[in-house]
Amino acid sequence: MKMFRTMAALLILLALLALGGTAGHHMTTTDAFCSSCHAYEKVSWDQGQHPEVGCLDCHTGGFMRDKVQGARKMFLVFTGQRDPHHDRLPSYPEKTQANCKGCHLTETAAVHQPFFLARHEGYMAATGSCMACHESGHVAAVREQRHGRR
Amino acid sequence: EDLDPGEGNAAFRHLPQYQSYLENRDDTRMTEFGGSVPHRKHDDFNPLPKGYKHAQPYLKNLWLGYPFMYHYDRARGHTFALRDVTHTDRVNRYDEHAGLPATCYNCKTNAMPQLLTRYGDDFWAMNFHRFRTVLDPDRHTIGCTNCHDPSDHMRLVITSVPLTEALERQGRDWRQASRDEMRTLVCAQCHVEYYFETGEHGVAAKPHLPWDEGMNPEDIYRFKSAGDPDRDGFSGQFRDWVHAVSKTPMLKAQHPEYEMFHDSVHAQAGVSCADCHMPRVRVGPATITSHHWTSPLKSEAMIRSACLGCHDQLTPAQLRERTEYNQARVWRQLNIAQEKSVRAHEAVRQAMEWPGVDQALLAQAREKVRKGQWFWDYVSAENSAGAHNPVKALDTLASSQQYSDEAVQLAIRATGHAIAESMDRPIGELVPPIREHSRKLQQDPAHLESHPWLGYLPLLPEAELIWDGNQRLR
Amino acid sequence: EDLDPGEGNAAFRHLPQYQSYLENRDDTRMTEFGGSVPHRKHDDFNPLPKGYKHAQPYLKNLWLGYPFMYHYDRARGHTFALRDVTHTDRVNRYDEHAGLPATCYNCKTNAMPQLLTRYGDDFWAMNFHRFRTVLDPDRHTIGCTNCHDPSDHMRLVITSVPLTEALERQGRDWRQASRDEMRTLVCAQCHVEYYFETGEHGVAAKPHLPWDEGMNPEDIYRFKSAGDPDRDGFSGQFRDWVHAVSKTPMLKAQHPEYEMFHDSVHAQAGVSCADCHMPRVRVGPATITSHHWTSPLKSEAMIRSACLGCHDQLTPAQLRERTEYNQARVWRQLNIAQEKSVRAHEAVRQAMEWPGVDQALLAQAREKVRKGQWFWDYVSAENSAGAHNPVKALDTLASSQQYSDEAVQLAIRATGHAIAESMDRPIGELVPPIREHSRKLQQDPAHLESHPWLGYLPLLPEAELIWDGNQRLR
Ligand code: HEC
Ligand code: HEC
Ligand code: HEC
Ligand code: HEC
Ligand code: HEC
Ligand code: HEC
Ligand code: HEC
Ligand code: HEC
Ligand code: HEC
Ligand code: HEC
Ligand code: HEC
Ligand code: HEC
Ligand code: HEC
Ligand code: HEC
Ligand SMILES: [Ca+2]
Ligand SMILES: [Ca+2]
Repeated sequence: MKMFRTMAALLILLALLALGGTAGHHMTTTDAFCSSCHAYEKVSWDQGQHPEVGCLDCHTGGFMRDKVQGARKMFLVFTGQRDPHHDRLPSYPEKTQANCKGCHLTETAAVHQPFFLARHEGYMAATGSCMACHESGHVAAVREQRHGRR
Repeated sequence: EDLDPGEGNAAFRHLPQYQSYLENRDDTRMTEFGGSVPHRKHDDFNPLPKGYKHAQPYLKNLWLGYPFMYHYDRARGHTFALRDVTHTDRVNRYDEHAGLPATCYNCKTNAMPQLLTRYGDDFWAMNFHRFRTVLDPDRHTIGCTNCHDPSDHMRLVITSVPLTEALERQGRDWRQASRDEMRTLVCAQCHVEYYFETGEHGVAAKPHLPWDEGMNPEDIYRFKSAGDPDRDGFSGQFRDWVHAVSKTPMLKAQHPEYEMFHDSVHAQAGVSCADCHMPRVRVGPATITSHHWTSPLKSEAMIRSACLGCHDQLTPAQLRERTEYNQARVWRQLNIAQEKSVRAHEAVRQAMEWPGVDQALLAQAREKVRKGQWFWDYVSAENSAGAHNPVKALDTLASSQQYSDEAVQLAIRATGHAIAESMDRPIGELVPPIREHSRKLQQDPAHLESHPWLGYLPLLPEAELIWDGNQRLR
Repeated sequence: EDLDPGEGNAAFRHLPQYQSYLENRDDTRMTEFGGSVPHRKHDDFNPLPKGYKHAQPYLKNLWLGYPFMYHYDRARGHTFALRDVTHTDRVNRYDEHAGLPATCYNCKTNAMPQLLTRYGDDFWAMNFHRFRTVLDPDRHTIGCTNCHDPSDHMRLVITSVPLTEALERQGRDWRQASRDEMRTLVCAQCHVEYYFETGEHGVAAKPHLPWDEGMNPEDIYRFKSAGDPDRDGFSGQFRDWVHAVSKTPMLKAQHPEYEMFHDSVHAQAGVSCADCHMPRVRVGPATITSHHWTSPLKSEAMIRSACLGCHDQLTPAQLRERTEYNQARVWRQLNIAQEKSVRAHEAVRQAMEWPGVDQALLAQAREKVRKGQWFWDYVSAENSAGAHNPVKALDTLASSQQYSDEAVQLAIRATGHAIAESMDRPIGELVPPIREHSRKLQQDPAHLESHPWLGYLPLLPEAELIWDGNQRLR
């Protein structure tokens, strides 16, 4: 019964997406939409440092990629190949990181926080990844509960 | 020396991990059975910082004839490693020749790659003193490059030659290891049992990890009973030294944390050293891996960050209580095993002095002395007081007690039971603990007369300290 | 007897819990160290169902002079309890007087309330045989009303008088206990150590739980060394029997599951007996509490339902492996402790026969024999082979070994070391295991000559079996 309801919901979403209407577009870019699959990420985001920043602000690879990926993911879930609540999901930190930089390592920051930028140049030279030191998007301890405790 | 070991840790001083690394400089806090105050591990008669309530009073007796009898302190933070190795009395600072080889630096400095590049396999057996002035106690103590490759975004790497080779012999390559495995393997570079290869069969004084038959006490004991010259770098029975009193060919265990841990319930569950000893901690807006390696029981906050991620069914107080419950039992059996081991040496001593002693039985007795003390040392030298694997620790100590008792029985039998009566006294009366001993004291004939067992040591020629840390005094 | 024990378990046959209760009738499956096949616990020389690879060969030696020497089997399901107590050779079925009192029914039947209402405190010391025909092996074996109040929606209740009183002495009242506590206390009605009060100071043959100084082996030992006549129902040193060979006043431990468990990591985390032994299981559309009390390790499915609710970081295979890892070590030390205890009796025996033995030292030796065997039995009689608290089990066994060794030493000293040599032999040679013994065999003079220790037993008058279960044979 529960299964059936999810499937129905997904079919409707798929239809909306296929139509490509603005309503569908709008609906599929809300945090609530993402959270319908990514509950652990929602909670770990709630407790993170970006309550004001939405999922897609970090997780976007551009409109086309987002839509293609989105459709693919729905297909995977719909056909039971993936369970976003339990499976280990792929992660593309480099892509996300580009968005971090987009917001933080900006011209404005260069002007207002030169030390911040200088230090971070050093940090990045050493580690190459924001996520080495920041769990900014998600609190790792919460997010990892999806995969079992470790 | 024409060697530049480079900027070392200072190169990383701007990273937040370096700030947390500096917390290793706090050597003032103890826990019930662990902690960081470098007191003398046999000293149960002085208060901190010299002694501690949980000490093992017979250590100097058990190691008689081996440098460990001079000096053995509780470990403290990684930032002290180079300081401590250059101050220890185990290394002979009264002579131009150190007695112990340069190989000791293997687990104390981040400059091993440079040293080995420069000297190759000759390095291991070189004079320890030669490098005192080369290595800076802050910049070249254990640090970032022991575990990280700075040219590859600080990826975890293994820089230890002995570990790399031990893994290779098992057909394993750390480059293929998972991130989780690496979070333990970086520690297994140092927190492992080792011995030195002999020049005859291997590379003189090169550290070697004795894992080819397994990591448990009985496995390593078997391994050290019959060395394969090609594979193991020694032949036949390995001996670290011969005990001054009982003339037994002895083995010394050193910090087998990894070996104790490897078949624990935590290891089975995939928990890594770093999970407990390097929890994620907040530093302002950043959340980093703590680089303060110490007891996770030092404070409620530490238990919280180190344990509660997994142990949400227990409170910090319960976790501390349970760990101490295990440690208290291990500690009790550890000290009983220690006393039985002393008794075993004494029985052999008495038997040796018995005219007409049965040499074959005496040899069997020595074999059991060696075995009993090895099993004891596997737990004693391990630094968690059993916390890493209490069930194995207790089983190992029971075996130790049994082997030492058998040694006594064999020694008595070797005298046709003549010494049964003289052995039948409390250990404190039979052999009191040796409370003070050092290289300096061994230059004093009066000191060697102060305890019957000390009489078995040779008098050392009078001499003054030549080296103190990286200072040449004369 | 003019007593109607009622319909008993049959009254509940329509409940789904009753169906799961019937699974207790399966007595065919073993696990590595546990299980339900009622083999002889000393028998390591026959295959199942008579013996088992993990047996303790010296049990009959250690209990010489006490009914346990005749017969001691592995426990099986609750549905067999009444059958087994009426068939055991511990109760004398060759005589009109049973030797053991009616009190034994306390933990075998659901009819205790009726029996006590009818006979009051006289019941405990009555002749066991009187109730053989009163109680039906199916309807009145351990069942629903032992733990439930059917007049109050099957609420959990304590019906055991000894437990109620033991709790009262601690100022506790089970009526105030939480649901979680009750899920353990219902088991503590039976899976506990007990002794019988003496008629002199208490109520003759009434079971009493020795918890007033704590539940650990050293606490109960202290308790039984100095009874307070008013509180404890005995005075001075308690003795279950005097060992036939060493004449030592002995103690018998019985199934101290609750005591072993009470300070385990699971107890600390608030886990109850029922969590592991009565998991929730699906029965068609319903999910009920399983009433099949048995080893949770019998199948992967059982481990899944019993353990995985909490242990989601481990697989069923890992949980089994880890439990067996602990049990294997406990079992090894258990059997070593057993042998040392036998040796201690033998040393006292030899010393006793030595002319001019020092009686004061001999008494000290007996004290250690008693203590060593008590510590051994605390682990031996506990039915989880250490699984309930491996760390305490191992520490207790190490103590047992030490006390028994001290007993030997004292006995040797009591002879001025004269028996040092004759004691210096392997245990198998010194004292072989007694493999066969029973009330019937004890009627045979040839049997009593078949083992040196059996010679210390009196010959029993020839007699035929009078009772078999609830059948009178003659
Ligand atoms: C229909 C369920 C569903 C919805 C709704 C959904 N996802 Fe996913 N998501 C998945 C699945 C399934 C995967 C794993 C895909 C794979 O295995 O290739 C995934 C993977 C991801 C990943 C990791 C892989 C990558 O592409 O970086 C991110 C990030 C992600 N989703 C973000 C989002 C965001 C942002 C939204 C809302 C715009 C969203 N998801 C909506 C099911 C969903
Ligand atoms: C859409 C813009 C945006 C993106 C993308 C973004 N951030 Fe932020 N970040 C912000 C804003 C705005 C804040 C201020 C906090 C707030 O109100 O949410 C912030 C705050 C932070 C802080 C400071 C938190 C504190 O406690 O002071 C850190 C660190 C940070 N971001 C790191 C990152 C990292 C790492 C990424 C990429 C994984 C990232 N940000 C991606 C906008 C962004
Ligand atoms: C090696 C560790 C490290 C790395 C890698 C790192 N940071 Fe930071 N970050 C810090 C630390 C420490 C601070 C706080 C002190 C400071 O500014 O140095 C910080 C502060 C910040 C802040 C907050 C600044 C403020 O004004 O409060 C932002 C935003 C931020 N980092 C974003 C990033 C982004 C984006 C990246 C990747 C490009 C990144 N960080 C990589 C360690 C790091
Ligand atoms: C401030 C940036 C930021 C925001 C906002 C954010 N994420 Fe993420 N997310 C990340 C980063 C960075 C990672 C990759 C972490 C890594 O691999 O170390 C990630 C990883 C993921 C993944 C991959 C999961 C995995 O196991 O690696 C999913 C799915 C995801 N996020 C979904 C979401 C959803 C849904 C939201 C909104 C509810 C959200 N994210 C909000 C930065 C963000
Ligand atoms: C499950 C958690 C856990 C894991 C995993 C773990 N340890 Fe420990 N470690 C402890 C505890 C608890 C102590 C005892 C601390 C005390 O007594 O104060 C300890 C003690 C130590 C000590 C002695 C510290 C002191 O205070 O003197 C060292 C060294 C150590 N561990 C190294 C290691 C190494 C190396 C590994 C991996 C091979 C490891 N540990 C794995 C929890 C852990
Ligand atoms: C395989 C690695 C390794 C080698 C080789 C090694 N050590 Fe250590 N050493 C350690 C570890 C790990 C500790 C900390 C744990 C402990 O104290 O048991 C330590 C602690 C010490 C300490 C401080 C505590 C104490 O024992 O007083 C000194 C001093 C020391 N070592 C000297 C030496 C000397 C001298 C040698 C050469 C004979 C040597 N080490 C060889 C790994 C090693
Ligand atoms: C004994 C081994 C060891 C030493 C020495 C060491 N690290 Fe680490 N480091 C680790 C481990 C383990 C991690 C966690 C890696 C992971 O989880 O993938 C780590 C993580 C890091 C990270 C990644 C970000 C983070 O916090 O997780 C940085 C950056 C880092 N270390 C810098 C340093 C610096 C700087 C030093 C010297 C001051 C240093 N490390 C010394 C073992 C070590
Ligand atoms: C290069 C060798 C080396 C490596 C790698 C190493 N250690 Fe150590 N460790 C030592 C030495 C040496 C000491 C003792 C230093 C002293 O007392 O002078 C020590 C001491 C310790 C202590 C005791 C600190 C205290 O406060 O008492 C702990 C805990 C510890 N190490 C844990 C770890 C863990 C966990 C890792 C891996 C993440 C690790 N070590 C990696 C050599 C090493
Ligand atoms: C990454 C996970 C993890 C971390 C971190 C961890 N543990 Fe555990 N621990 C386990 C697992 C898994 C078990 C086995 C029982 C279970 O499945 O819960 C266990 C068992 C135990 C036990 C019972 C077994 C025994 O050896 O007596 C104790 C005590 C314990 N842990 C203490 C600690 C302490 C103290 C720390 C922190 C210093 C710690 N643990 C950190 C996962 C962890
Ligand atoms: C954490 C789980 C757990 C708890 C709680 C627990 N037990 Fe057990 N019990 C076990 C395991 C595991 C065994 C070993 C079974 C085996 O060896 O096959 C066992 C064995 C037994 C046995 C012997 C069964 C046999 O196969 O012979 C009895 C009787 C028993 N337990 C009773 C109790 C009682 C009474 C309590 C509460 C005081 C209790 N148990 C609490 C897990 C538990
Ligand atoms: C306080 C409760 C209690 C009392 C009183 C008690 N038993 Fe038991 N009995 C048990 C428990 C629990 C078991 C199952 C665990 C075991 O076998 O150790 C058991 C098992 C048995 C068994 C089956 C296994 C075996 O030992 O062969 C027999 C027979 C038995 N008891 C006889 C007796 C006799 C006879 C008496 C009186 C002397 C008696 N019991 C008194 C609780 C008790
Ligand atoms: C040895 C003790 C014991 C015996 C005997 C016993 N039960 Fe239970 N029973 C329990 C425990 C414990 C629970 C769980 C109660 C709770 O969690 O509150 C329980 C629960 C129940 C429940 C509540 C529903 C459920 O499944 O949780 C019923 C109904 C029940 N038992 C019926 C019976 C019947 C019928 C018998 C006889 C065939 C019986 N019980 C024998 C201990 C026992
Ligand atoms: C009224 C007394 C009594 C109560 C209450 C009782 N038991 Fe028992 N239990 C016994 C007796 C007696 C036996 C042995 C029966 C036999 O072998 O004849 C036994 C046997 C067992 C066995 C071994 C079964 C096997 O398959 O080998 C387990 C496990 C067990 N009980 C667990 C429990 C648990 C858990 C509870 C509480 C929920 C409990 N018992 C309550 C008396 C009791
Ligand atoms: C209601 C919860 C619960 C249940 C059910 C449970 N456990 Fe545990 N177990 C724990 C807790 C809590 C610990 C302590 C470590 C921790 O916090 O995870 C633990 C620790 C352990 C340990 C490590 C300590 C030791 O004694 O060696 C083992 C092994 C273990 N459990 C086995 C089992 C088995 C087997 C079962 C099922 C028969 C079981 N457990 C059922 C909660 C539970
Ligand atoms: Ca060694
Ligand atoms: Ca008893």
